[in-house]
Amino acid sequence: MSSYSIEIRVIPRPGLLDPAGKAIHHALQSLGYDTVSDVRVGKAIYVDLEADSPESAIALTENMCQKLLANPVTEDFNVRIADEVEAPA
Amino acid sequence: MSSYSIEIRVIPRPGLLDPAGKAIHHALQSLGYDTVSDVRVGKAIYVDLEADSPESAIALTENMCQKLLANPVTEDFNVRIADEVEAPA
Amino acid sequence: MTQTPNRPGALKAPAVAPREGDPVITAAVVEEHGLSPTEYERVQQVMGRDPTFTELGVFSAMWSEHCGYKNSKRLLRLLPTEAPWVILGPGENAGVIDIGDGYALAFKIESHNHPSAVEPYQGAATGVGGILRDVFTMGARPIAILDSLRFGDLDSGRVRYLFSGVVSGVGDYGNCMGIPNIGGEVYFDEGYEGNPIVNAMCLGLLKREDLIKGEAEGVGNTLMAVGARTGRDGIHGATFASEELSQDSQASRPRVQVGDPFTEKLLLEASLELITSGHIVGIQDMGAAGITSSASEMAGRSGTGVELDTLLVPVRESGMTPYEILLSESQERMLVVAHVGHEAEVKAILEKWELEAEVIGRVTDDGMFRIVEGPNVVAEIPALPLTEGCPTYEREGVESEEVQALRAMDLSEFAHADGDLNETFLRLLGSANIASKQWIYRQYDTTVRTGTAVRPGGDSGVVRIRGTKKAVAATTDCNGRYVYLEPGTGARIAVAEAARNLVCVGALPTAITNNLNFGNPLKPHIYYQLRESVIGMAEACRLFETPVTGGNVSLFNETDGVAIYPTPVVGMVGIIEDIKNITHQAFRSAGDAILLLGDNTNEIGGSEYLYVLHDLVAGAPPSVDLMGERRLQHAVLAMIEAGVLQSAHDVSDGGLACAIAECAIGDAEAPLGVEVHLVDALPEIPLLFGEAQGRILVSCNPEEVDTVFRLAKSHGVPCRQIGTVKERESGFKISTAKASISAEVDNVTRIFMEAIPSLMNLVQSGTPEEEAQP
Amino acid sequence: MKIAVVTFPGSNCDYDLYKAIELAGGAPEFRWHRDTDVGQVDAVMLPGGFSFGDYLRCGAIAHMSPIMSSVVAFAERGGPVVGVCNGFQILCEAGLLPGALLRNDSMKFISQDVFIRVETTETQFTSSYEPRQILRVPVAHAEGNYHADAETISALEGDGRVIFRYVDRDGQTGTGGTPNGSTNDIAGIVNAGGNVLGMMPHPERAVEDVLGSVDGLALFTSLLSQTASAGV
Ligand SMILES: Nc1ncnc2c1ncn2[C@@H]1O[C@H](COP(=O)(O)OP(=O)(O)O)[C@@H](O)[C@H]1O
Ligand SMILES: [Mg+2]
Repeated sequence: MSSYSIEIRVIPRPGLLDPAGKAIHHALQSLGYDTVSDVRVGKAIYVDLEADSPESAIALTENMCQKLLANPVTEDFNVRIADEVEAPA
Repeated sequence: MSSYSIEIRVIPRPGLLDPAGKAIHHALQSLGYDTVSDVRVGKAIYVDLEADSPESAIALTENMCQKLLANPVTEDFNVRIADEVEAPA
Repeated sequence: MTQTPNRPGALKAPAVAPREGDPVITAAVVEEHGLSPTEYERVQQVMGRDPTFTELGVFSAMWSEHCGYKNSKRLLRLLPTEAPWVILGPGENAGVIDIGDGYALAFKIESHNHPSAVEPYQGAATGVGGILRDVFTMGARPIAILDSLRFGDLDSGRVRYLFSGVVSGVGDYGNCMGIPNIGGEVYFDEGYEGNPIVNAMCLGLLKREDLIKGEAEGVGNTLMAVGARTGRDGIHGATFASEELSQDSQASRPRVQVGDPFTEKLLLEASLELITSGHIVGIQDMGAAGITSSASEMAGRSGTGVELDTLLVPVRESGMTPYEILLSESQERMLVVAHVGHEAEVKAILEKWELEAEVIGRVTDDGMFRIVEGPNVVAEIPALPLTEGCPTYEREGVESEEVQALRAMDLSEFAHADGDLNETFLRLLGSANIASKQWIYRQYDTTVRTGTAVRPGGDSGVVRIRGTKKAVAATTDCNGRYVYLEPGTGARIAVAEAARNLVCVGALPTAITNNLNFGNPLKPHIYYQLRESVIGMAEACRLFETPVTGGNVSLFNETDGVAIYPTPVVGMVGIIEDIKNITHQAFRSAGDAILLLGDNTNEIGGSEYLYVLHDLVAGAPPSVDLMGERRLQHAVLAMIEAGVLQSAHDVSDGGLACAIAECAIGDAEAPLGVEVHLVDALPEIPLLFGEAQGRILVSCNPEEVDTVFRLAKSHGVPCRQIGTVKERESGFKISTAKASISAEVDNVTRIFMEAIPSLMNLVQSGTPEEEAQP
Repeated sequence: MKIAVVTFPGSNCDYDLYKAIELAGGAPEFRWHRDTDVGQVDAVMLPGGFSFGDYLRCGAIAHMSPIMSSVVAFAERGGPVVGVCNGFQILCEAGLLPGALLRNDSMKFISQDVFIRVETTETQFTSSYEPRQILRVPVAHAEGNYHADAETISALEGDGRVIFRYVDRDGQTGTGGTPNGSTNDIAGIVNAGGNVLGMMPHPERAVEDVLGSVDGLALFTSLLSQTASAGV
């Protein structure tokens, strides 16, 4: 077993209304960032865990997403090994 | 000018208590994921914008983070060009 | 304007060329749209030709159960709807009653059962959003929310997932809008395992002169789309809301609607400003069936016609067809009819609130619901037959034999305690249906707007009316088990309990809204439940002089053929003339006398006791004497006005013992002891835990006991002192001839307060995966 | 004594504040977040609610609103500024107060009465209270969990800038009286100048008997008696 830091991105399903994205987009525009054409807001979740291979670490995490971390009705998710920079200490 | 899809990860500062991360960690354990040692929850924000180079797109987005998207007291941020997979349609 | 060009059938639709790209209409397509062959023939009659695909979509939405009330309209005619104080009865966005001092109260209840079963958080949130819009489109500012919920038993992870998702959805939306939640109810019973019930009720306050209707008056006036943009959300939600859930409804479900309470808050402020600005003649929520229902109903109501251009509707997604735009159920949108020439002023008001308003059409005089896409007409339907012409049915109703057998069951063997009575009592008190609901309403802002005088936790919620001495009270009630066992009686009890809950806070019952949650009415035993419930509700409302000013019907609440308990939720409002009369349920001080108004009986049918202790839903529900209830209501109000009561509490689920405990515990901050002795010659179980109707538990200062007796007598209400309020230390004691309960007050309090929290902490509250497999 | 009440899109306690100020004898005036000047007033109040939906971070978008530069200037001139609930969050985002308000430790929205102890009456916001008076006041928030780094906390404590602390009904800390996990049971703080107050509980919701408590009223009367004499 060795330890892995996994990064999960949970993103609102395309086409679903994203109120947070909408509000932030609006705010950015009123701050003068007028080249912004769209904003979507999701979650970035970092999970540190023990597993015996990167593959099994990823598989286990995808399983967590289906079970708990993502809402299958409204969200898509994406799992990968986090590199040093991203993994918060 | 060409258009870029930028991914921003906003992450709670190391050492800062992270109620969401704690709650999810607890939930994962009660679901039997006992190899999980830590969970941190942040935001993944996707911004589509026009800029005349990747560098300026990144620079502009970092500027948004300092101004609005991240709270320096509690959060770190990390900006990069989103690859196809991640950019939500 | 004249109705004549608009009589059903008087108009025929001119030819409309099919839009290229649209599917051809086959029997299968018609069926997918939820229309029966005969209904489709009716469409062809109305049109005088075959409909286009777009027109078919419009009909399917308007003639769905949800919009067309196919299976309930005829029954609803039985309900009393009139009284001198009723300003607007059923048919409008919300009912409106006169409450004096120049004020009126708009209120309505709405269901979001199916969306909540699919996505509990968004389903519940958008349910609250919808009922709020119904109220503020009347020109009323929402002042209170109530929520009436039903779930399966909490030992299922999926149920916990649904329950916690629904509660945060209800909470987050109302909290963000800044509308206090003042009450509601929740029941947990296997009978709701497959189909949770989520009904939300809203009360709004308006100055009489600000009342506005959802009408498209004034030929030439301008139709404007206001608020959020239109996306592909929940297309065919209205039809969907009228279908049974089944395994594959996961696949076939429309895209979930996501709520945006922030946008709705802006829309609320903008709408109220619009309504008082004089620039508009009508406004209506784009709720179920979106633009289609709002536009055609506004035209239908005022006997005019409308023409609108789908290319002018602000959209969130590209490439949307007229069909999609017409049927989208994107939230936080309004249809406004502006005085022609005032469009700029309307836009200005919306812009101030950082919202959009776009001209999308106009009011016409030809009685047609006409949709154009730029230069091309894509739909042209006579408006009145579209809104009023939906075929309605009287179904066959037969009571199921299974239920008859359950009701006839002999329960005498359960009349005596088996095992330790203290344990039995504490188990009952700790059942999720009896225990404190604080876990829920702690997540709801109950004090915003600084008007809440009685918060959730009492018999009814109370909101004072600023600038007057008045307050309004509201409650929701329905015990689905009673209705299941005997629909007529169950419905009468729902109305009677609501009225008791109101008088207990000092309010005079004034009017009701109702939400009829039932299974598939095409099944005779379900239609029987529906019919008998409406008849029972009508009888009680007539007798109590609480007319029905509106409501909502949610049918087909079934999963794979299994129906929910029939659940006709009653949302009743009452008026308190002087806030000094506001009364609370908790005992106030040691030494006060505890009196019982009404009689104990030997009934335990349909009780929580049978469900919790014997896992049984059987027997006849308690009998209810409506005349007696009426006398009881007047007696309690007289006592409150005489200022002699320290507390009042309705005796309902869990019976007398649990009601006494609720009064002793109060909000659990400073619980008190009690010593009660019951002399009735009844077996201890019905006496302590039976749910006999027509009972209210009051407490008063010993000097006032005589007055309470006198007022009870003069109103012909049985009354006796059953005990005394004691110090916390002296314990919780109830004795009967045969047996007695004796417990530590702190123990009773802990069990009552911690039951639901500990159930919810059992395992983390369910998971999406469990949710994904109904 | 004019007091400006700033309404942001999504504010929903602005009217409640307005009414409480009136009741206490002050002269409230609404300001819209797009106004660029708070105007000639003796104090400024930022109300509770969900400015911009609280969709990014509570108060994050609001602190960039046009009116805020004028509010900051007013505070720097020593003018009294009060932020309640969302207003507190906005003041932290704007840097007028240290620290941040994180998600409640329960992860749930919490609506209930709490007891808070007046830690000092030596401020223009608490002068009409009794020392260590226990107040019953409602809270209603999902992000009220006060957090700041260790130095900031000890500075706040050292300078006596913790004005309100969550306690139980007997005035004790550490007995579960804190609803949200706040560091040191902090419910309200002032800035170094003592003229900017942020608090999570809602004093404006406890100003009339019919609402269940009148313990919030003295905060308004304190402020009014100050602004009467002082005035900026
Ligand atoms: N879903 C809910 N939302 C808000 N308040 C609720 C809810 N469910 C129950 N309550 C409150 O909890 C208290 C007890 O509920 P219930 O036992 O149904 O009352 P009763 O039996 O007197 O009608 C009531 O004050 C009710 O308003
Ligand atoms: Mg009850």
